[in-house]
Amino acid sequence: MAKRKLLKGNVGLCYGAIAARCNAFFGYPITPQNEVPEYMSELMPANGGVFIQAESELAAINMVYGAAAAGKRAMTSSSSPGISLKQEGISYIAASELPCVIVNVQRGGPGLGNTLPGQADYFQAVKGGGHGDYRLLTLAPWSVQDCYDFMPMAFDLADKYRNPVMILMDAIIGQMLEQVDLHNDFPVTDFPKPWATNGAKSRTHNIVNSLWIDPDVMEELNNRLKAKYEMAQREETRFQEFYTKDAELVLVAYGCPARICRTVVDLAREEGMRVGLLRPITLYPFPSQQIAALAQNGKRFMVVEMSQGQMVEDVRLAVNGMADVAFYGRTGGIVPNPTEILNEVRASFGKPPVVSYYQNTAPCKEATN
Amino acid sequence: MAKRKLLKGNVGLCYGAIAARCNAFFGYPITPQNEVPEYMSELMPANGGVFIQAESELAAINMVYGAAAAGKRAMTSSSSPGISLKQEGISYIAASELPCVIVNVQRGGPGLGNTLPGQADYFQAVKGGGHGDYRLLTLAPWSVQDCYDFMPMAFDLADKYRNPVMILMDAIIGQMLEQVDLHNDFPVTDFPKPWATNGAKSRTHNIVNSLWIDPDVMEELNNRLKAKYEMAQREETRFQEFYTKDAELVLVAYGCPARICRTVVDLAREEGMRVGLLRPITLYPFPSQQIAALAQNGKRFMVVEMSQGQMVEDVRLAVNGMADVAFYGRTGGIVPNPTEILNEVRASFGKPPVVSYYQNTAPCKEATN
Amino acid sequence: MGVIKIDRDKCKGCELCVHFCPKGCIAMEDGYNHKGYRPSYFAKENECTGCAICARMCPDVAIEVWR
Amino acid sequence: MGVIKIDRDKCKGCELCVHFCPKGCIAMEDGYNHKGYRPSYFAKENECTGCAICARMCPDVAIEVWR
Amino acid sequence: MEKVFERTKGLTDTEFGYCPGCHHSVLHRMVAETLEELDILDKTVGVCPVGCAVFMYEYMSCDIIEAAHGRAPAVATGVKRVIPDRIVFSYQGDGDLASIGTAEIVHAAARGENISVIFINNTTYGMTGGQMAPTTLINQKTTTCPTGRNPAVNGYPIRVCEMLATLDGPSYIERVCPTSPAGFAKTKKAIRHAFENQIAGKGFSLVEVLSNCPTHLRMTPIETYRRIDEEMTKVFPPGVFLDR
Amino acid sequence: MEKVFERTKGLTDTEFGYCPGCHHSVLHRMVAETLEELDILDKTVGVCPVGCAVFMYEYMSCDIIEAAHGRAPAVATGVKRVIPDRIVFSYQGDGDLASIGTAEIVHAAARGENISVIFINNTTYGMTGGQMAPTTLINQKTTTCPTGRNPAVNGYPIRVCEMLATLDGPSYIERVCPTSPAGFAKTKKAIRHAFENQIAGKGFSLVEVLSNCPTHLRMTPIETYRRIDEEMTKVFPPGVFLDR
Amino acid sequence: MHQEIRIAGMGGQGIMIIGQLLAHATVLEGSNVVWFPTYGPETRGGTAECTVIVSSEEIGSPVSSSPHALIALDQLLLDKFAQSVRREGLIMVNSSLAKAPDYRDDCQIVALPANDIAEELGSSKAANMVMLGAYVQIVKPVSLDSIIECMTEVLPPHNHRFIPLNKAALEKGAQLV
Amino acid sequence: MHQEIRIAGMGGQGIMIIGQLLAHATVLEGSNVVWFPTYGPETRGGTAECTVIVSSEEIGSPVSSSPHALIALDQLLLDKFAQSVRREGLIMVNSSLAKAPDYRDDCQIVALPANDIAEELGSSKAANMVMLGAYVQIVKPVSLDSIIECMTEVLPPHNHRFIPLNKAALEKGAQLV
Ligand SMILES: Cc1ncc(C[n+]2csc(CCOP(=O)(O)OP(=O)(O)O)c2C)c(N)n1
Ligand SMILES: Cc1ncc(C[n+]2csc(CCOP(=O)(O)OP(=O)(O)O)c2C)c(N)n1
Ligand code: SF4
Ligand code: SF4
Ligand code: SF4
Ligand code: SF4
Ligand code: SF4
Ligand code: SF4
Ligand SMILES: [Mg+2]
Ligand SMILES: [Mg+2]
Repeated sequence: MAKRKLLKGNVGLCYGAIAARCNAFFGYPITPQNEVPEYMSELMPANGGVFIQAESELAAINMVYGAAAAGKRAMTSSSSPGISLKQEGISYIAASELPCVIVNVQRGGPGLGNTLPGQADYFQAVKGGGHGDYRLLTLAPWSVQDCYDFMPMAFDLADKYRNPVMILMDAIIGQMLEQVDLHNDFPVTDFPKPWATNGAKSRTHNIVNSLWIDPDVMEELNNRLKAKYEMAQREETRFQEFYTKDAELVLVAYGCPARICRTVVDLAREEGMRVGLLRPITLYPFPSQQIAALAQNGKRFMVVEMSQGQMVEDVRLAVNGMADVAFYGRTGGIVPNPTEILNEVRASFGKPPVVSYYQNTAPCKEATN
Repeated sequence: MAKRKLLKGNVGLCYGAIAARCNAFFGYPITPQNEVPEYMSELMPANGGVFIQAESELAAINMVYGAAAAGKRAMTSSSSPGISLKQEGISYIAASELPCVIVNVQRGGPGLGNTLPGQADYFQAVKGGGHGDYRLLTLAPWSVQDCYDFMPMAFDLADKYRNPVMILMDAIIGQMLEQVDLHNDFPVTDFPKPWATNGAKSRTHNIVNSLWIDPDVMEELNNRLKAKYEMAQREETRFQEFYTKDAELVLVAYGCPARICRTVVDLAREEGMRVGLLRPITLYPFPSQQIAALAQNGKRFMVVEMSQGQMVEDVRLAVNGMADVAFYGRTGGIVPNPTEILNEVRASFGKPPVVSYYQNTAPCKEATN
Repeated sequence: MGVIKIDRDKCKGCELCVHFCPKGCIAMEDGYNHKGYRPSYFAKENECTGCAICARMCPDVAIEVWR
Repeated sequence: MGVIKIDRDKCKGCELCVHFCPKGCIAMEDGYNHKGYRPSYFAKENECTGCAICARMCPDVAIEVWR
Repeated sequence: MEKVFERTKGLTDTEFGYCPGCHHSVLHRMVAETLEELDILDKTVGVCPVGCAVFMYEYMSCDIIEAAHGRAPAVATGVKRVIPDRIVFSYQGDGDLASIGTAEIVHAAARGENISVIFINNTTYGMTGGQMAPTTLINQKTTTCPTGRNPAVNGYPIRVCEMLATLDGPSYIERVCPTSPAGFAKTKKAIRHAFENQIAGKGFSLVEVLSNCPTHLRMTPIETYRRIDEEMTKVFPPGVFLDR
Repeated sequence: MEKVFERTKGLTDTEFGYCPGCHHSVLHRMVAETLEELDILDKTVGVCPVGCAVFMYEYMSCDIIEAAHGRAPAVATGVKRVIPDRIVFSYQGDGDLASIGTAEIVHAAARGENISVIFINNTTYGMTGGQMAPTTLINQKTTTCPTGRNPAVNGYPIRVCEMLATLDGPSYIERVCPTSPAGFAKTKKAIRHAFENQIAGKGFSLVEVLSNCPTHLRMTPIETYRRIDEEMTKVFPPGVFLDR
Repeated sequence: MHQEIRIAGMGGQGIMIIGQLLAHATVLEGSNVVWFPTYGPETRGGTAECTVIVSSEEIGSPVSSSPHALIALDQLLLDKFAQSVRREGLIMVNSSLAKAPDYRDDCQIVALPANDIAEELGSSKAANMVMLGAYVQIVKPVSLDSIIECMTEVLPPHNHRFIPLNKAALEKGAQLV
Repeated sequence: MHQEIRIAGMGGQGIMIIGQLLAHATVLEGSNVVWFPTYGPETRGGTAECTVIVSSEEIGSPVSSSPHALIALDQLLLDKFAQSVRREGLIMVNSSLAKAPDYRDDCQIVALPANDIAEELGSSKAANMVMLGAYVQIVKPVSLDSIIECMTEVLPPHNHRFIPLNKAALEKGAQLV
């Protein structure tokens, strides 16, 4: 296998899962993530792992629950409606403090929607679409390389925090072909799992459970979860900045829109507008501190999402009134193009829109930091 | 049937549903809302309606979808884990612009949790636990009377907006016995449903659908939904205030904690602390404007929830940095008692806590507005 | 005696009518229709009995039959 | 010859042992145990065969048997 | 000359978007003809699945609801219970009905819901690109069992008719095989019977149609018909399982 | 004198919280004894349901996972596939297995998962207060069919063994009736067989146990045994449905 | 008048029923009331607990930080809640199953062997009524007659045969204090 | 070098394949590339469209507001996208099925009867290769040889039998411009 390959994001995830020594994949077909189960049906057995096409998304997430309880690295993958069906199971996994990885290649919604790119499941991912006070550590790749690289990171985070980790992407990141370096060069950490229910040999029996009749015990669990999330906030918040230092306006976007904004930053700067980009890599924990710091330095913000405005709430919470936060969103599977975002930026600088065609698409310049 | 009755909140809902001329109930047993299907299994047939115990929560919400598509008033009821299972169905109903009512009698979570009271499904209810940019109009009763009165209101809102309406309560409101006036005195509005799929007699065929391949059409749907929610924000925001006018500190709480805070306000005022209460009745649309207005008037806030802090984010978004927003929460089925909240209030006024037992529980004073 | 009419642009060239016509009256064209399929055509007009088997077997309701 | 021992506090008074003992050796007490149930007791010590049917039928594993 | 075959009013003018030779088109037409023949077009509500037939609402001229994947029987139940004088049917693929929607079909059948179910068993997930279905034959290659369905790993095909026939709820269950003019006629008759039963208030009826997917089987339509006759009927024998 | 009956090591010291005379206690003990007898206590992973047996993890001394309502077969599949040398069983009530979990049990059976399933059919939802179950008998009164189960409205009881026996996946399916010393012995033997099959790698085994719920049936335990013998076995005949 | 009462015991002791009787009687007499229960997911075993707030004014918090009175039918629950009763409150103990607390000398302690008393009247199942009767007699939030009047409504039909026993137990409890 | 190309046509015309060939060939020659598709949920029928961005530098937006070139195999898609091509861009039309636009005189318009040409070579299915060959010849983002080299990798095994035809069509397309 050549190290550098042209792969779809969905396929990058699969190679990443193999690199992460994932033991089991359980999934159910749904567009636009079908490459994941399709590739995994070959890759998993070839690498000594388990692949099952479950009878449904519910069964898949509960198989993940079982495999994770048994102490193995397990994952599932789906797209928006399928992820909605997993919400009960996800809440159980979080409450039972089990590690696992869940991929959502978001499509256009709500309802059956369409299979085009979307980002309207942000709230579901980061605020908890299931019941109860749990959170998913949430990673947002913006390239096929990320798809590959984030998989081992996701499994490590899951094991470290004993918490489900979500990879939240969109149909473009999942479907696009891009070069990826399959370097297989990941740190290997050993996560002992003395809690695993894999046969009570030479120890008392283990129980994996989320039922706690005694409210004091249940509250203790909630507090333990909260402490984990606070620790993650301190230790795992990841983001990337481009030209934010001297920026007047900071674009905030994740996934594909962040890539598009990356181009918009260059276009805007060519026109003399000081625009930067902050790209959250972890959506939960959210880079609130950094955003607050930028707000304190007098920047204003524009959040770009393929939704009616979800992440923008987290930006507003971080900014806490210290700066203006504008929003630009497209929905229903429509991907905003660089020109239309540029026009929003221009408007915010009091300039007229660029008309008709889009003139000068330049490749990305080097990042500032 | 006597007009004034001592009923559980869950039973109040049932009588409210009958008063609302609900045509069909579909549900699946789960504590602490079992009185709802149990009473409905008698009340619905007795009033010419349909009751089905579905094979699961998924089936129940999809039966609701069918009955609503057929142009009838349909509802379901469940508790936290069961509501998680309904997320796909709820997203479909919202996307297909169908009216229905969904009750969540929240319990302690996450996971299987326990059957004690909780409020940790707030995000799920108001931000969208399902995929896509939809919202549930969400009502929060705080008495058995509300349970009864809100049902017709919920069905009317659902029909007016062609959108699912959620009644978000907790196990205490559901399980407590209180007097209720079954006045049956509700305005009867006629909501024509020319879109209903009930046989294409003398018209072209109707389609109930949420699949829109063309992203432009899908975006149109999203914009239509957004416009509805903006209209609801203007027309349907409901809340109740107690002693906020001269308050220094405004407590914000819904459901049972709001009742508890109502007592705390009296206790605090007896001790000379100027404390008020804002009780959102609609959690979505949220009374952000009123909270912002109070913040502008220099009040500070304390949000009390049976969660790790969910509604507090909406309060912070409304306040937008203009005032301090503190939070007090209990989880896992623990209901905060008046004394512990009073102690939080005291602390915020720089006073020492009341120790050991709780001294003077006074009944509520008349509301200021 | 029967007559059939195949809607050339509805036809998707599945060949089921060709296969099932008991009289072998239908054949495939060499050209393509606007959908990009090679459609069938009524090849042996005299032998058709108007049995409508072709029409019933046609998934795309591309055939009408007279008798 | 058999001997049984009924754990008075584990017993829930379901009467299954009484019903199924082939020798009628078990009866119900009049009093209550700490759980609030009326427990059973070994009434006819001489007739017990030690067949352990009572123990096997007891849902609460409240009976031990010797033979 | 008299016109002896024309397009039924049960279909709209929209051309089918299905692949050449796909059975979905055939079955849509048969259902639509039945609705016209029984004169129930204006009192029928169809429930379409998520699967290749997801666009059924564009092709049929009765009222139609698009259900979530697998939930059509629950949706149909909701409709039928509140407007019991209307005719309600669901149309579902094998992924939809026999995989994700297993609970819904079993319980609609057990309840004896007075609905008609048309079940299209093409041994694969057509819409999503030819993945394994619960009805995929042993050794059949699909995109998620690329070396062929191996029972040791992937389990065995599910026989829906046989399974549902163990219940007391259903009134009529038949499996048909539309691979010849006679098979077409039999299929049409079975579909009609399923609707007539509903009109007569007899309760749950299901017709399983052994079907094809030329695209993902990578066969010509005629080859797929042969496969149905020679391979599928061995695992899924046609016949009347219940009629009471 | 020799001790001829004592508490199995398969059980913890925790006393059962079940109602007096409830079959759950009996069946816990039988499963626990089987694990001890087969010497697999330290390599077994149990999956408990949501239902009255939700606390099984407190009573059994093997490793246990608490599954979501109805999903135990999926959870068990996840466990068994990743640690195939361990013994995995699920223990499920009729609401859990035959209502919300219908799809999961059918597909675990169809896949021939090498697990053992103990299915407690007590014709009601014990834990939540005696609501109607899919196995509730016709005319049986429950809190959600207060005037008795009426087939025209509530449908008919589901026979799980008969339904699953139509599949090629399962290896062993038996329905037993523990209402007498002989019935107890037969039940124990069936449970043991289900585990032996798994050890032998034969695949899916299920034992349906006709059970009681004295509390919600408002009967004495002995009356519930009589009811099983006289009423339940008519609808759910005991017997071996598959053993291959 | 504003009285907050906590009633606690083991499942099966009829905790909920006496709370509900008190609640219904309160309504009958025209006052305000809130009753709410706490119990495990099991319908069987475990502990049972309910709170009743009776008031002549509108009731705010349905939750009591520190009730005016505790009625404890079992040792476990007595131990759990004795400390929570407010100063100068009332603690009622079923002395058949629990020992009166010696650490609350600021409270009025009433100990009644309710199981034994009820057993004498026919069945220890009516111990709850003995306690309720005594409580009503001491605090007088409602009349005994109102409680009795509510029995038919509150008890499920299949338990109506116990009404005479319950009535006797209630009255016996009232007599004894 | 930075080229954004949109390729569009009906399902079954091999739109995705020529985009992927271009992408793979770009990698082979050491440049950066992003390819992404848009299509309905149906695997059949409908329209197909993909975007390829080829660049010597790191690629930001994978989405093109206004591509440098459009390759349209069908009238419907040509009409949809002709306006979006940037000024002085390239519009390539399959004139067997579509009419060259007369409203973009600012662009270079290349019309080839690709279906007919391919048909002559053996099958109209190779019309896509005719268009790709012509595009590569005009813009030279990669060499024809690189495209040919990638065929085995890009085409699914069951279509490898068409490689000779594809190669011929590719070369024919290149010759004709
Ligand atoms: C909840 C959910 N899961 C998965 C999908 C993706 N999906 C769409 S159709 C389909 C299967 C279609 O197969 P089948 O029911 O056999 O119908 P066919 O296309 O073969 O006619 C799947 C899995 C979805 N839309 N929603
Ligand atoms: C998703 C979900 N739905 C519903 C419930 C509530 N619930 C708990 S147990 C149960 C049914 C129990 O019945 P059964 O499976 O027959 O077990 P039994 O108690 O009779 O042994 C239900 C509906 C739940 N916990 N989770
Ligand atoms: S009508 Fe009959 S004979 Fe005529 S073409 Fe059709 S199938 Fe052949
Ligand atoms: S059966 Fe219909 S679609 Fe197929 S070739 Fe004949 S006319 Fe064309
Ligand atoms: S051992 Fe046998 S004889 Fe002895 S008491 Fe038990 S059942 Fe009766
Ligand atoms: S069988 Fe057991 S629990 Fe039942 S009465 Fe006998 S000893 Fe007690
Ligand atoms: S993919 Fe298969 S099932 Fe779907 S339309 Fe094409 S041939 Fe028919
Ligand atoms: S409620 Fe019924 S099933 Fe549950 S423990 Fe009691 S008797 Fe057993
Ligand atoms: Mg299929
Ligand atoms: Mg049960």
